[in-house]
Amino acid sequence: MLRVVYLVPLLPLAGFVILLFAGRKLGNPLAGWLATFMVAASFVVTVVVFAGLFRLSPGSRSYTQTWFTWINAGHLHVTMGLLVDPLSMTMAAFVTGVSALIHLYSIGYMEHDEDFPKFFLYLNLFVAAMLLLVLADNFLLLFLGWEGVGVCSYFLIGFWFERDTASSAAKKAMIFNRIGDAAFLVALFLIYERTGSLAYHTVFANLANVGEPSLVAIGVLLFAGAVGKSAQIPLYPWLADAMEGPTPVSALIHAATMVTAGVYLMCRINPILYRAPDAAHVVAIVGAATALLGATIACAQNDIKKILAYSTISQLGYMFLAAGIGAYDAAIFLMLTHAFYKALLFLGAGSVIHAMNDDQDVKTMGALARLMPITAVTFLIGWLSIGGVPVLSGFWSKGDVLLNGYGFSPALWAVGALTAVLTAYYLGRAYLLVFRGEQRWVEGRKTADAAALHPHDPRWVMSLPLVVLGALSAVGGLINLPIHPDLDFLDRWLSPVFASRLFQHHFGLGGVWTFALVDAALALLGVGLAVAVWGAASERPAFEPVLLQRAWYIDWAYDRFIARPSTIVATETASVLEAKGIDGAVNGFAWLVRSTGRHVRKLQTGYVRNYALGLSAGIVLILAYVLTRAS
Amino acid sequence: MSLIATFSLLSSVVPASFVTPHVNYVAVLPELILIGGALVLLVSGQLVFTKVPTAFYSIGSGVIGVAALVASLVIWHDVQARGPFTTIADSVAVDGFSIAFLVLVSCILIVSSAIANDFLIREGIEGPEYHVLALLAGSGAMLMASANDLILIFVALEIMSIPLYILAGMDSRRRSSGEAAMKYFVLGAFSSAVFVYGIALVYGATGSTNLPQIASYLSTNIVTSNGVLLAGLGLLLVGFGFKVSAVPFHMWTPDVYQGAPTPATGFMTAIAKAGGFAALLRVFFSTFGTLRTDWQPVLWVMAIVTLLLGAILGLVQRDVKRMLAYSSINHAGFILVGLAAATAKGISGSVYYVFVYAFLVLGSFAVITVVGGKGDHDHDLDAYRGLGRRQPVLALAFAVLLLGQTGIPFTTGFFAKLYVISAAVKAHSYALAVIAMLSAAIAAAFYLRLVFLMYGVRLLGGTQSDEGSLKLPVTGDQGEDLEPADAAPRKVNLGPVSVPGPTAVAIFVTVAVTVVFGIWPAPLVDFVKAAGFLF
Amino acid sequence: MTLLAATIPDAVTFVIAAAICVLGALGVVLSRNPVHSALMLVMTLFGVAVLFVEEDAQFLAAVQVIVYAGAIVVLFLFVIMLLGVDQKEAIERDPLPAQRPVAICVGILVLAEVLLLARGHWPTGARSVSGAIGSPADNVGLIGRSVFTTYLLAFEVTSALLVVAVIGAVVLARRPRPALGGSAPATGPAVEPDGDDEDPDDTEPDGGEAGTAETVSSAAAQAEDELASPEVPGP
Amino acid sequence: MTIAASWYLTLAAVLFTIGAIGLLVRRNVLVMFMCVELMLNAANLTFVTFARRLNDIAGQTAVFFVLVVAAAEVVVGLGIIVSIYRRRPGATADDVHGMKG
Amino acid sequence: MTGSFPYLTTLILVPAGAAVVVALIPKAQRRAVQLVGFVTALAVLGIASAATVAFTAGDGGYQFVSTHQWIPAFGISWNLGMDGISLFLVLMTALLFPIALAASADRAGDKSFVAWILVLEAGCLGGFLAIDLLLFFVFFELTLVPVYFLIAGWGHERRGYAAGKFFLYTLGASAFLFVGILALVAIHSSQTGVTTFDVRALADTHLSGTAGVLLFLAFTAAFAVKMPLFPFHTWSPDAYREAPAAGSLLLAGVMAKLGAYGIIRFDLALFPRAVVTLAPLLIALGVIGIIYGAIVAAVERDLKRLVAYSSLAHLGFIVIGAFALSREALTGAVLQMINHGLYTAALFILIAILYRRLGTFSVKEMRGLQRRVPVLAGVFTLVMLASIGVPGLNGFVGEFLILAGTFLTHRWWAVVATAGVVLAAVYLLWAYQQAFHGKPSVEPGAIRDLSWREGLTLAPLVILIVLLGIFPGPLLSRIGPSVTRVVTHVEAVAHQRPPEIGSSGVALRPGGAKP
Repeated sequence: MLRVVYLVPLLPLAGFVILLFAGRKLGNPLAGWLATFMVAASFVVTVVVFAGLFRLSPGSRSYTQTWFTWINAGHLHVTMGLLVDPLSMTMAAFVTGVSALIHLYSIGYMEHDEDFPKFFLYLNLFVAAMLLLVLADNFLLLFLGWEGVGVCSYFLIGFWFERDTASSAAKKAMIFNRIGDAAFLVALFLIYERTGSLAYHTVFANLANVGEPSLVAIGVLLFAGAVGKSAQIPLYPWLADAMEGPTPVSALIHAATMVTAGVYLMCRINPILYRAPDAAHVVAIVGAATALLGATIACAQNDIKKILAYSTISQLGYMFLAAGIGAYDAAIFLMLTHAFYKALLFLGAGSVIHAMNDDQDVKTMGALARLMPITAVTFLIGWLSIGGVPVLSGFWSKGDVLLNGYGFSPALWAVGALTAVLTAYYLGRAYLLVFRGEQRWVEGRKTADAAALHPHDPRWVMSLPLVVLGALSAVGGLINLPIHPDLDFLDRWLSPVFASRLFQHHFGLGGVWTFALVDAALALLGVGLAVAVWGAASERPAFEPVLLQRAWYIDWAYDRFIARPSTIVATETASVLEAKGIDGAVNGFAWLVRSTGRHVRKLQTGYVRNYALGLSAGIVLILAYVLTRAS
Repeated sequence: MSLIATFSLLSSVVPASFVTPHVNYVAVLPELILIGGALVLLVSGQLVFTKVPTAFYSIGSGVIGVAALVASLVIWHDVQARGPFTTIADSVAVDGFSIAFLVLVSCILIVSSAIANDFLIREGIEGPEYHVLALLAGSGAMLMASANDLILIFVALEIMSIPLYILAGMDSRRRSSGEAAMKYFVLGAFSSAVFVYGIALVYGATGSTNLPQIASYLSTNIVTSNGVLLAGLGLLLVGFGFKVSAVPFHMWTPDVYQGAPTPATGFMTAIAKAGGFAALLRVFFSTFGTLRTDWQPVLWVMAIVTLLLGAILGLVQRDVKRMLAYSSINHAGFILVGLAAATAKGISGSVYYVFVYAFLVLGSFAVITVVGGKGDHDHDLDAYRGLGRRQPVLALAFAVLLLGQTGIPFTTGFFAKLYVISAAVKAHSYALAVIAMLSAAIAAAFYLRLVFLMYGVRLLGGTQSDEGSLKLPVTGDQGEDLEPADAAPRKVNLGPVSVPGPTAVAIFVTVAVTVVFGIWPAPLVDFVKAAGFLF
Repeated sequence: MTLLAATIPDAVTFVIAAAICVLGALGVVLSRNPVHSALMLVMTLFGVAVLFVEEDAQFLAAVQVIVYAGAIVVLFLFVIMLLGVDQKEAIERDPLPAQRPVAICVGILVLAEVLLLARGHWPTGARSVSGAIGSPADNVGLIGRSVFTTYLLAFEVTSALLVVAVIGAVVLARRPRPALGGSAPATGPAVEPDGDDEDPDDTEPDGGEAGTAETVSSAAAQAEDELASPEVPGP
Repeated sequence: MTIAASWYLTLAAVLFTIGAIGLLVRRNVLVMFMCVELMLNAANLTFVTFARRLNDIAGQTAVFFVLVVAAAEVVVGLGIIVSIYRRRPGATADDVHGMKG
Repeated sequence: MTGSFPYLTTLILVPAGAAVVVALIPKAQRRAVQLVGFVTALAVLGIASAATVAFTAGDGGYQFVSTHQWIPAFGISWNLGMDGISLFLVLMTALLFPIALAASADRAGDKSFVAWILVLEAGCLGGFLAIDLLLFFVFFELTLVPVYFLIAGWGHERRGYAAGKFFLYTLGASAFLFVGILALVAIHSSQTGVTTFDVRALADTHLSGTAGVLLFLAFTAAFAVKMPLFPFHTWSPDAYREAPAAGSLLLAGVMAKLGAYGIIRFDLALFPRAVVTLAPLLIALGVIGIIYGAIVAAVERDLKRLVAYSSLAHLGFIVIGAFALSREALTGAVLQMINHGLYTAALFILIAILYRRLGTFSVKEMRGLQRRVPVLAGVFTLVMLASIGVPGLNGFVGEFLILAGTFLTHRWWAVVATAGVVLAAVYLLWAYQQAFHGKPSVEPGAIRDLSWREGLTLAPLVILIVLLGIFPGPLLSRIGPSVTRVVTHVEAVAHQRPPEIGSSGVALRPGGAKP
């Protein structure tokens, strides 16, 4: 049963290959259906494997499938192989699941796009890469998937490449990712140097004889890689720009799956982080900071997708916080639920944008609730869920994180709590501005076609995913209820992977309940705040400080202090050092020879007497030398 | 030898204890063939009353050259069998070294007679004189190679040089020809006066003009005050240096090469290098080998200066003959490198170099003769534009010869350089070796300039950009700071070029030698290796 | 002092002859008129001849006078007359200003170096390798002997040298043949207008400085030359 | 007892030098040739002196050859001059400097 | 272990002979010329493949060795041999030449063009196969001529300048190599009395420290220019830019490898001690080249020059791989030579196609091409990603091995070099964005997408780019043993070296945890 796992990444890959050669022939919508089918099939297989793994005893829930040797040089021996264990399967399951839904949604969303087949081509490739990432049994293969998803995100962000913003955003995303990847690579080298291998089990087995400094270095470097991929401080700006991509892309890649790869990585290397607490602390702190930063910026954005983007950044910060303090299960739990409601929110936003003819400004919407009920309801669920309103999935997952956070250090908890309030607030703002209040999308928009707008719920291919995800967001918490030891399925399921390295908070059941109440209070506070501020009005400058609108001027700073100077450096290097310096030296030498010739030739006067004189001079010289030798 | 008879009658006063030395005529057969042949050629024209076509004389001198070649090979086998020997009162040495040059000179004569033929017809220069002079010069060169006595070397030197002076001045319609002759002669006379004085001093210092006797004297006695000896040696070097155009005794070279009739230039280069270096190598290496430490540094410096100056000045020439003149100076430097090593390997290296260079330069000047066109005028770089299209075969041949001079693998030039440089390296003069190779790289620049003009410039349907590539303000380009062609409306023939048969054959031979021995140098190397062991 | 060590007649002869030689030589160099130079040359040659006698080279002394003074110098004079180049040469100032001082320095240096190298002991060689000089009576015979023994080959090949000389004289003195095709016939001596000495027909302007000027002028010179070739009636 | 060789040889050297200088400073080609003759005579004097001091006939014979060569040279040289003067009467060595560089 | 069939000699003689044949075909017979040229190139490819099949994996020594006296007097012999290091270089060369011919369809009937190409092929193969130092030098030099003619005869506007610069620069540098070779042989013969140019014999010449270093520098000078290695690279942008498509392709794809190969084959084999001493210097140059090339490329507007600078960067990787003196790095270097050959060739072909369509190399004059020529854009993207070093494509494997191996011996240099990974992304993505993204500048249908012919030309390269990314095993398994031989040879000396350079000696074993 486990042996079929190779199908999991290969099915989407097959889809990719088919589309590559037959995509245009299949055309619209057949290509979409094929892609969706492939991913769905892959989901089914995943479930099968999952079940197979479930049947094994917890201790033996790890299975490695080796395909072939990839690289074999010197002492380096890297295989292409898959690792099936609770963690990877959990990831695979939700990746394939969510992907399937989003594929389905995209069939509707992209139906009018001329590059319809190409879109699904990329999507399938992405899924394949993502699955390789989570299923890899060694760091290098993981890196392959890691880069693969990066490339796909580059393609998909730049999908509408005729827009300069889009293509620039794509490039930006790629470069920011590469920066992280460089760190990642160095980490790999260090791992290889210290442990002589890159396969998980060998590496983790040899950790004992690796000095802590090295481990800290490895941890931090890998985290740096994760920072790039998961848009944490300081490498997050690309994610906001990435919203240039089609909305399903944002939902799938920049909310649900790819960006969470970093979190997955942190959980995967838990043995290393466990031995290198300093590294872990870095992770936690950066995560917390990012969570807060993202949340604050999200409060002042008007582009609905940007709001969601910053919210994603913030949520990812949460996950890193959890991972950093060692609450890996909490991190995964949050990752799952987040995948549900954030995908939900994005898809909802997608339908809205669709209905608004690709307008994304929340200020020019409003009062869509009655026109698009399904979207509105599901979006509402998403908001409340992410806001952490009790019994919805977000309540449980976020609660879990906060709980552990307090157990680790109240400071972290405080940051988390504040973020929680803000989260509930800014999504509330978004919801209210879009679906409530009076409609502003006629006078608000200059374009002539404004009047012609007839917002309505999308067709079923798009609604169905909304509904499903809505349901999941609502009840997703069930998979891990901390209220009773027998109900936290996820924790127990993952325990073989994290084992004793999990952070154990020491609150009794009572403590847990108190925290639950506090969380609920925080959530409701946020919701209340949102309603209070944005319930009626659509313009509250006081609550939208420029500082936040401009995202703390971070982008500006990047441009000002990194991009421009480096451009200048490059130009100068090329025009001065290269042209004048190095090439100048070469040409200069030639010039020297030449001008020497031009001057020396003047001695060749053409006067025979001069020639004779030269000859005599030669005589003098020779005799002079001879004089020195004479005895 | 009627002369002997008459003179012996005149000097009957001396006691009868008079025995003329035994003369091994075979040993000097090539020289005799050349001189005798020259005389026959000279009179043959006058005996018949009809006007004798130039071709007749050319064929004649060609035949004479072949005869000399055969004779040389006969001697070669003689030496193979009996080993080197001397004859005519030790005044002639017959060894691998001299024979190498006998063969070379014969070849030069054969090839150049073919080239000269067409030139003489084209320019309407009648009469046997050209060929006769060439043959006599050849005999002089041969004598220089085999002479074993400074006086004989001096006489031979003159026998070789004076015809060259005349040949340089032979094209009386071009004023530069007369100028060339005058410069060559004045400087030549000057240098040979110096040379004689050198001989005199050496004679005084050693008591003999006979090389073996000098050598034995030097090896047996320590000359306590060797000033005069060294002075004489230095002056000898001046004389030789002039002939082989080594810096600073080179200054005649460019002017003479440019002024002389082109085929004469080629012949002059080949023959003078052959004769000059033959004597230079023999005298310095075998006779004054014991003074090696004294003269090596001089040659070392001389080689470097010659190498660099030849390469650098060649770079700024517009006139192809002048350019090749400087290139020949550069090559002379290479040959000196071999001598500076002062080892048997170095000597045979130099011989090898002279050998292959003679063919390279003969071929090159043959091509220039053809391109020069009627009146021997078109020697500007521009005359070579697009030659690759106008006359592909000729251009290819020229390209091969130029690449040979550059020293590209699979041409004889490469192994020539390999030979001398490895000798230099074996003698631990690495700096010299590196400088030499760098100078070759510099020289390559102007060989390439020609090649580019022939192939790079798309003459037919050439676009502006093509011409543009000729005047870029940057280096490495083809003749940029030599003012671009279109700035100077020169009347060069850019039409098709016709190659007369004999010249074509000659060029083919030189190219064949260059390529064949470039790919399979072993036989030539073995032949020349013997030259390393002088008598 | 070595001079004084010699017998008086020898010393006197030497001094006089040496003086004659040096004066003659200086005369050759300094006299403006080539004819005078030639005569001065004769003077030197005689001086040398005397010294030859002093040095037991009677035969050579005779040859020196007969051949050199009698033939060569006369030849010089013939040519001078033939070409009518006996006009005075202005030797006060040299058109190449640097030439003269440098030349003199170089000359002095060479002389100094040679003398320094010798430092008094000149002849260091082996004695009478190819036969002694013997008594004045035998001088001719001995020279003849060595010519026909030691220097036999050299002597024989001088014949080639003389042939060359003859041919050379013929070839060079012969008037230019009528040029075929391109340039017009020049049966008489084609006297060229002065002033274009800078550019003989087929020389290139020095390639160095890319000046259109030179090149054009060269082209002009070339054209001019084509015109110049047609013969002008001889002087 | 006769004059020491040094005197003769020094004299020869002086003649040689004068000849060389003359060739360098005079512009009349004929005179330049005469200077060459001077140099040759210097060489001859050297030869003869050495011959005497080494009591060796070879030196004198050498002079004999030098004479021949000198004669031949002069003939050719004068021929060249004639051919030049025909084109441009009264030309001095300096006037003939068309080729340079 | 000589193969019954003289693979290596035929490999060289077939193209050489064919060149002569082509030269003899009358000018008018363009078809025949084209045919002969292409068929020959394919035949060579066939022979090379056969040799690859016959090659015994796991044997690090020279195989198919064939020795014939050439110039006995000098101890120079026609001495060919093939080991894991040269094997795939030969194969790649044999592959790139037919592609080059196919890529320059418009010239393929030009008889001199084809003849020169074939001569060049013979030269390059000879260079990779010669194990006689002088024979190597002969081929090394010989390659200059055809390239010169290719650039000068069929190049772009400034071909004269470019060709001359290339030829003279390389010739000048190889002067040192020439003298170096002769000096080495002289020393060797003075020690053993045998005058031979056989690398295997020369490898155990005893060189004093300075002698070794000087010779090493002499050799490396030539190789560094040929590659090119910073700062001896400035001929390459011009040469690559002005050369015709085939020329640039072969220059970057094959000839650059002659230099790198020379370093690995000769420097490492002949002067181990000097290598160990000077490795830091060379690695430094390599790393500088990586960064510098990337920086300059980032502001380069001309696609061909951009590729030239990117090559500078990539060859920097190869150099550090060669001098890191760890098996991983060296293997990576050899592999990277192949990889670089493949994707650079592909890049140049694509650029040439664009030039044929648009008549320009400047990205400023291209816009939104992805809309107009999607297939071409797709291929371009793939190749670009390969050269950026995205895992799953061939560029990555070599790069990773090099960096990982270098990290073992020269940690910080490796870290700096890794930055090159980022920079590569910067300039290539920038160029791609300029040319292919944005609103199309040309009308629909104004320019054609890849034609079948072009597609077929590119296909082998594209396939290999993907295949070698996923499945480099066969190559690694054959390269490995030879690399091990080289490294152990160097290490054997490295153990006697002064301690201060040490520490890497230990680190050569990864996993040996260090405090």
